[in-house]
Amino acid sequence: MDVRIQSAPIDIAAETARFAEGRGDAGAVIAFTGLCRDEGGRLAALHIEHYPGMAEAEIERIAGEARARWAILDLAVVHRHGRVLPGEVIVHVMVAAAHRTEAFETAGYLMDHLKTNAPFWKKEEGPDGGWVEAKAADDVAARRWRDSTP
Amino acid sequence: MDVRIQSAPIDIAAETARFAEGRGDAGAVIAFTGLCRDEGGRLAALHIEHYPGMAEAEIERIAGEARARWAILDLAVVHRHGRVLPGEVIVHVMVAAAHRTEAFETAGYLMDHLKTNAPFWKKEEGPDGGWVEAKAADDVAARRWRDSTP
Amino acid sequence: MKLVYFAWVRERIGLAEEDIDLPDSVDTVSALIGWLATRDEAYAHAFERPEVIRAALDKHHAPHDASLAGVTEVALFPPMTGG
Amino acid sequence: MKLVYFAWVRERIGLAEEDIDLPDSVDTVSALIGWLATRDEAYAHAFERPEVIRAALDKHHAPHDASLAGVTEVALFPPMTGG
Repeated sequence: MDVRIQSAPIDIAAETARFAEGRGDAGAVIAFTGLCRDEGGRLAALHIEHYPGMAEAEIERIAGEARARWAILDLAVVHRHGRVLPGEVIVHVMVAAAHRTEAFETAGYLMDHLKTNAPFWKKEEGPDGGWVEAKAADDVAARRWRDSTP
Repeated sequence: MDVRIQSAPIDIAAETARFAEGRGDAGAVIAFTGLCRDEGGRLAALHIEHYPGMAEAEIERIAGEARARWAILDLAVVHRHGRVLPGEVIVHVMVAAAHRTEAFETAGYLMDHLKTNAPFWKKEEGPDGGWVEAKAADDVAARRWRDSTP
Repeated sequence: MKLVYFAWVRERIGLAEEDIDLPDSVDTVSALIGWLATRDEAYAHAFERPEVIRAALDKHHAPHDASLAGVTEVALFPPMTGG
Repeated sequence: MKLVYFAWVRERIGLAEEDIDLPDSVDTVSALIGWLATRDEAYAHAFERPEVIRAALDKHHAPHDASLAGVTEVALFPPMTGG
């Protein structure tokens, strides 16, 4: 299990190759990539603030919950902080499992809880810039895992 | 939209980089990779037979259904045929969307229908080799999309 | 009519494809499977459980009651295991 | 007590962190937010809608009724927008 928070750009090809390589036990690997959209040219960049120490710990806590819930083989989360340009990667989540259902569920669970519980805050740089507002839909997405059984 | 069936090994790092690169409109990219498991050393290789012409057409039909159902930006499916070694990629599905929910749903839909409807058949090479049996769970997974609304 | 076979249907019959003139009475997928099963022991083995056989007509999935009228190529195969 | 602020809470207060001696009566997250809001206009602005403020005690999420007893570091911030 690998959890990293970094200011350097995330190279998803390299991350994916390193994660999936030589893994004879995995039948399914999911890679989810969250990217900085250009918002039709309106956005110059995102500034991602985080709470050092807590961000890593909280992602590891979420990952631990997922590992307790689904039979997965491995997972990795890489999250960017600092200034991120349109087209660049904000977050990259990878999950390896014997079968696809567990991989899909775990990746969804990780993303839904990262959105609501990992201490990161996005601010837009540009003419209409400002702090990005949290979405009610993200709270709903995270809550639905409480009502379902794996 | 890119659908390919090939006997050459699938390089997921290269596929992922090519698919995600310079895409300022996408906020979410899912890559699902189905791999040949070594089955604890029992499996020497898989032989994947396919129905040329129909395999491509059927995957394109499934992809078209997914595009009609969810607002996604792009997708790609690469499927291997011929002899595949443990640890190698059998199928690689990528979906780009503005938001993660559509990307997750589309990738799940594609995989569930590829399993049940794309004309490929796996045979195991090894001491206990033989044709892989279709799983009832895959039919159930594909059917559940009929009862749900996007 | 061109017939194509895959996986263990192909192996049991011993052929990947063949051209056959069908009697007029063989006008559906179901009738075709039943008729082929009577040809010899190899075909009988391939189609001993007709209910598990899947069919494609001109490369489109089709149910067992689908008509063969106007069809050029019929594929018969076991449940698929790709992905 | 070490207090740390993030995003627009940090910007409105004009500080990323500070050390404060709290009165004994300020013994929960909720009481802390209410007390800070009375300090000056900047704090009042940061905490004008207490219900949207999230808290972490020693880097663990905590509800507004959580006790501050034994806590070294309190973080106050708006809803998170990572991922």
